[in-house]
Amino acid sequence: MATTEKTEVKFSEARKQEIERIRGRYETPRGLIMPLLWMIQDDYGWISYDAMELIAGECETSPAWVYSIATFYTMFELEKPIRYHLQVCNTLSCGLCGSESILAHLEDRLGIQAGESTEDGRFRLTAVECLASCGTGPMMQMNDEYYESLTTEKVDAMLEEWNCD
Amino acid sequence: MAKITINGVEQAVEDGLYLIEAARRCGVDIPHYCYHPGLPVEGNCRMCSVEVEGIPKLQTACTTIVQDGMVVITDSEKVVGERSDVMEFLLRNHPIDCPICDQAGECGLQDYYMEHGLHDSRITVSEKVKKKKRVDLGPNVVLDSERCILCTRCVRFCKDVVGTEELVIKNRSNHAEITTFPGKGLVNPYALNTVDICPVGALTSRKFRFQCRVWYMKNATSICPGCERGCNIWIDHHENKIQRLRPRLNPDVNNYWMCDEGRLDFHWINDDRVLRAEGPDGLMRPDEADRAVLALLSNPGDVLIVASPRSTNESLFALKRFVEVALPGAALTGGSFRPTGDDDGFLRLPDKNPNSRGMREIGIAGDLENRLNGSAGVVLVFENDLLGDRPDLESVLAGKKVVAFTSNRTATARGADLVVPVTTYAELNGSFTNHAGLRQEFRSAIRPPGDSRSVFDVVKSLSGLLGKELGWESETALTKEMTDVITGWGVRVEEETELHAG
Amino acid sequence: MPAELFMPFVMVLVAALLPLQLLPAMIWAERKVSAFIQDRTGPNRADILGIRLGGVIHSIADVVKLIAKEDMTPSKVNSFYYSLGPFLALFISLIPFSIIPLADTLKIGGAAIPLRAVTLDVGILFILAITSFHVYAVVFAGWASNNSFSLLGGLRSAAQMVSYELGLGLSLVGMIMVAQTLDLNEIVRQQGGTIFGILPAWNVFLQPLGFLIFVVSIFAETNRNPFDLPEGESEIIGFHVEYSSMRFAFFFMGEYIAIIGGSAVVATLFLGGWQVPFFDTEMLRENAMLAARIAFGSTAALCVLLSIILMAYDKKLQALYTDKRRFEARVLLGIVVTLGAGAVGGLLFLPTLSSLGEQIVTAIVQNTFLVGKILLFCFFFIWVRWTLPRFRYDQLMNLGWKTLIPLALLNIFLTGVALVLFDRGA
Amino acid sequence: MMIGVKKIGKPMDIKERSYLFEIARGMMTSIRHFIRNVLNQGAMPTLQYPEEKRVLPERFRGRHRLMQREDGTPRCVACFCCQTACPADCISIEATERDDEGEKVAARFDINILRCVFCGLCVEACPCDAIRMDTGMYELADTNRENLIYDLNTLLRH
Repeated sequence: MATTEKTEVKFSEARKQEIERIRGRYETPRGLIMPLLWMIQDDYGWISYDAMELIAGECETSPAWVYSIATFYTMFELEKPIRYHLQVCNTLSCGLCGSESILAHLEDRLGIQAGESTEDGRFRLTAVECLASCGTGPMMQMNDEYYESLTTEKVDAMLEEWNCD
Repeated sequence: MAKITINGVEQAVEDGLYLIEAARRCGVDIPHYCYHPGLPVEGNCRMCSVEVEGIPKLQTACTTIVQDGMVVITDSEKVVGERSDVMEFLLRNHPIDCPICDQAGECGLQDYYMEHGLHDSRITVSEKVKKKKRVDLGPNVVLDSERCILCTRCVRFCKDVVGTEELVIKNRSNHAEITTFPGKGLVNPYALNTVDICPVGALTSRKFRFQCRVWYMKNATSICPGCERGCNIWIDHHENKIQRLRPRLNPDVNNYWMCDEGRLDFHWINDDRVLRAEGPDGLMRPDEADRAVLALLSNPGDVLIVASPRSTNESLFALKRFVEVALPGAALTGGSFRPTGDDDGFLRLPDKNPNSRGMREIGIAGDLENRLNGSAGVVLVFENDLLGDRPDLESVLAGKKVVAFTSNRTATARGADLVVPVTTYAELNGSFTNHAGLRQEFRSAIRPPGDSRSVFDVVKSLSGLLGKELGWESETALTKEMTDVITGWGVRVEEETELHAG
Repeated sequence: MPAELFMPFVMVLVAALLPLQLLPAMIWAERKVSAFIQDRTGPNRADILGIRLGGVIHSIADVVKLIAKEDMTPSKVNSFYYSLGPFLALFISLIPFSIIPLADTLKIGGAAIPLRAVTLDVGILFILAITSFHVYAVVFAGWASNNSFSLLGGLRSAAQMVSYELGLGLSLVGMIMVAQTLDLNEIVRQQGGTIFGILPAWNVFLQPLGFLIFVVSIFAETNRNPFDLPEGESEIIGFHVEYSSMRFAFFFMGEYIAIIGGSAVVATLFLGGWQVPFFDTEMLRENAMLAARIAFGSTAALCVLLSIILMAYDKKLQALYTDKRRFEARVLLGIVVTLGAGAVGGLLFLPTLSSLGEQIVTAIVQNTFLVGKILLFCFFFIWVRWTLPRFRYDQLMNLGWKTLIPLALLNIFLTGVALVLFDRGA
Repeated sequence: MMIGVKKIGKPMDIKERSYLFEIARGMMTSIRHFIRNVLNQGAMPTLQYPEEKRVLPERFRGRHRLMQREDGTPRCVACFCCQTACPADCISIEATERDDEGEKVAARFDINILRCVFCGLCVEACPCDAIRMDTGMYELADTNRENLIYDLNTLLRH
């Protein structure tokens, strides 16, 4: 999933102060993993392996644990950001409403499998767990926006729109 | 003590026990995957769900601590149904590739499916989530992700027993997998224990996988000779070849674990053995070898006998008696030049000989180096690879007649004038005394290859030729006298515990 | 006449060769008849250049095998007696043929030339005496093998032979009382003519009980089923268990020659010997030309029949096999056609016979009938073997001592009564 | 004789006890067979074996063969089930790793046909339908013992 491209990752001075400030909130240093992951994602847009090792050092744990947590939550970007990142929910409510066919339709239109990017580097498609919009399934998230009550027609319209700009 | 009622039978158990352990001690087996008595509890497999009176939902026995007056039912319809359903979940993505799986025969899924599952699958194999069949986790461990049921025993072992935290679960739900951090491996020196505790065939030993089906193997209780810890082990063997070593529960010594180094150190027993006695004139029969040795013993004052802390207590005791009775005047010394290791604070200890303490307590002096530099013209080396451990001794031994009693073609054996094959610990009933002074007995696993004899048999034959009696008819008599003579060496009763039950 | 000088030598040769020639045929017949009785085809694989002759080649293969096999001698045996056993077994079996009359006496000029090797007045006694020797072969072989099992086998056989010799001898007494002679040719000659004009005057009809006892006894004497306890080929170990190669073959041959000999004795004593039924010697001599024509004619007819069968066989083979069987069928066809042509030629160009020629033709016809009777009785031997199971030893002894001997005595008594009543004894 | 004779069955009447009639009956039976077979040799059940061969029943168990997948690799996954099931201990397998997928495959698969009892338990035991005994081959004689230990390639070729 993650690219091998090297980016130097470090916490800025402001971030370091913030870390010290919140450190006391947690029982163990390990508790800091989640806030630190968010910080990295906010600062760099994604979380590289180097970043994970940096966080592991800060939290006195092994990088593997950071990796485990980072892969668990689909909200953490483990690859470089891309123009259109389509995240289709396939947890229970959406699944019952037909998310499978939405995902299949998208795979068909974009010519890629879930978890892959298009060759032009504009679209990435991922199947993700619940995004907490169960009342309006099937739904997906494009970057930070929700698109709800999807049908294949709606999806086609959206793709037309995004392809145009 | 807490009084609990399991399946209508009231029993008293210790306070603070987990229910699953309490039930086990009461003779009730509760099926489980993620629970392991040597690991912290997690309660994720749900296989151990039981009914506890007063609580509407089923409780996992591995996370529930016993309380006085608890009433537990482990075989009600509800519990049995739950187990069956849990089995179906666990097998949701399992590839059912038992024919190619090394775990087949000692697999938790197979056993519990027959006991508690027996449902028809609602999932076809093609519908199952495909994962990687072969992931090299480290130098010794191979992972089959498909077979994994995510019980996290291996994760907890690395985190809580070894503390290296190499293994984690990545992703979630259907796509969750055991993994290491990208680019890093499972490299801790105890990694192969994860293979033992894996209840399914997901983790396999690179050295053992595909070598032998488990139902062919017979096993024997033994003691690891890798260091002075004296870990209790099982020797699993088939067709007189050792196939693998596994740790055997002993809470006082090694608990459920052993190190990889000790576990993989058995190929020398299978391969490159000395099968026939060998002298300057070629191969000899055992009786010819004994006469050849005897010819060198004409002047006892000129003889140095080198014992080894790798020999069993019985061998050392017999050797000592042999020198006292049949060869008075000869010098007996012991010791080893084996390179020492580190004490890593868990199991591995610096002294890589299993019986250094036993040798000391039997009363064999450890002044090996001085004695070797002495004037003795004939050196009888018992199970000791002097030259292999210290190549610079070659000049010291150069002018001497060296007789090597050895199991393998060691450097010492190659440099010796006379080589006599003897057994290894795996072919012998005997005992080692570990660093803490605990004398631990073990049983022979395989038949001695070729003309190999135990040291006891060798010295008995030699003393017979010398016209002297050692005073024991059998090894049993030897053991009895030895344990009578040496304080604190009373016979220890072995408690045989099968690892899988843990 | 020089004939008187050289004929005995010729007859000795004939008497020795007759059984030896019949032997392979007997062995082949044994195999083939047993096969057909048991719904099998029997031996048919061994061949020379593709010629199988329905298994006859197996007999040749057997000879080669027996000669080529290693001749094992157990250690610590008395090699003289060990070798004597098989020799006696074969030799003694051959002797009776020397006194069997092969045809009626020839009269050349004034001299009578008997057609048998040895002319002996006490023929029957001689046969009984010689067959008694057989027990020595068995005992020597059993004892000299230095094997407890073969010794026991030998003793068992000795007891059996001794027991049945009594029945054998006694059963002939009635016949001798009727014939009033011990000379075999005389006995045969007496069996010419008819009883009441219907039956040939053979002793089997005059002495049915004696015949029965004699046949049973001869089975036991020759160690044939159902009295083959001495060998007990697969079940009880017999006296020749230690023998191999040609030594074993001697026992084997001896046994079969004993069977042929037994058949010859039965044929001579009870089935009219060389007598052609309803045609006595004089009548045959007068009609020698006719007899010769009938012989040639029947041979030709037989050849025609065989040719037809062979051609049909060849046609069938064409559809089934690609091997050498068709070649064999054609070779046989050629031989049969040649023979048939010869027979036809003989029929057409038969010269007028002299007195000597008439006698020779008569002798040939009589001899053919004798051999035919012997062969039929040999077939009877085989037939019995593949029908009846073996006796248990106690049954064997009971039958010999408690049944056959009293019956033989009864037969003597009845014969005596009959002789007195019909006033022939006086 | 020390051994007594136990008489079983119904007592025989005089005709049976005299033996002769019973013997005659037996003789008639055997001569009937003889005559029938002489006159009609073709009707005998004997087959002239190397030239004529019996038609094998569909489920006849002949020599083993190993099945192939569509890509030509052996179906066998070296699970040792056949070796375990074999009562004659005639199968010996060595397993190794497949190059591509991490599955198991037989590195060596020997059947010692000299030991085989043709019971078919190996076929029953195989979970992959990799071993079958449907070749109908039963002429397995050889002059050399080594030739009668069939290896993986021989078994795959049929």
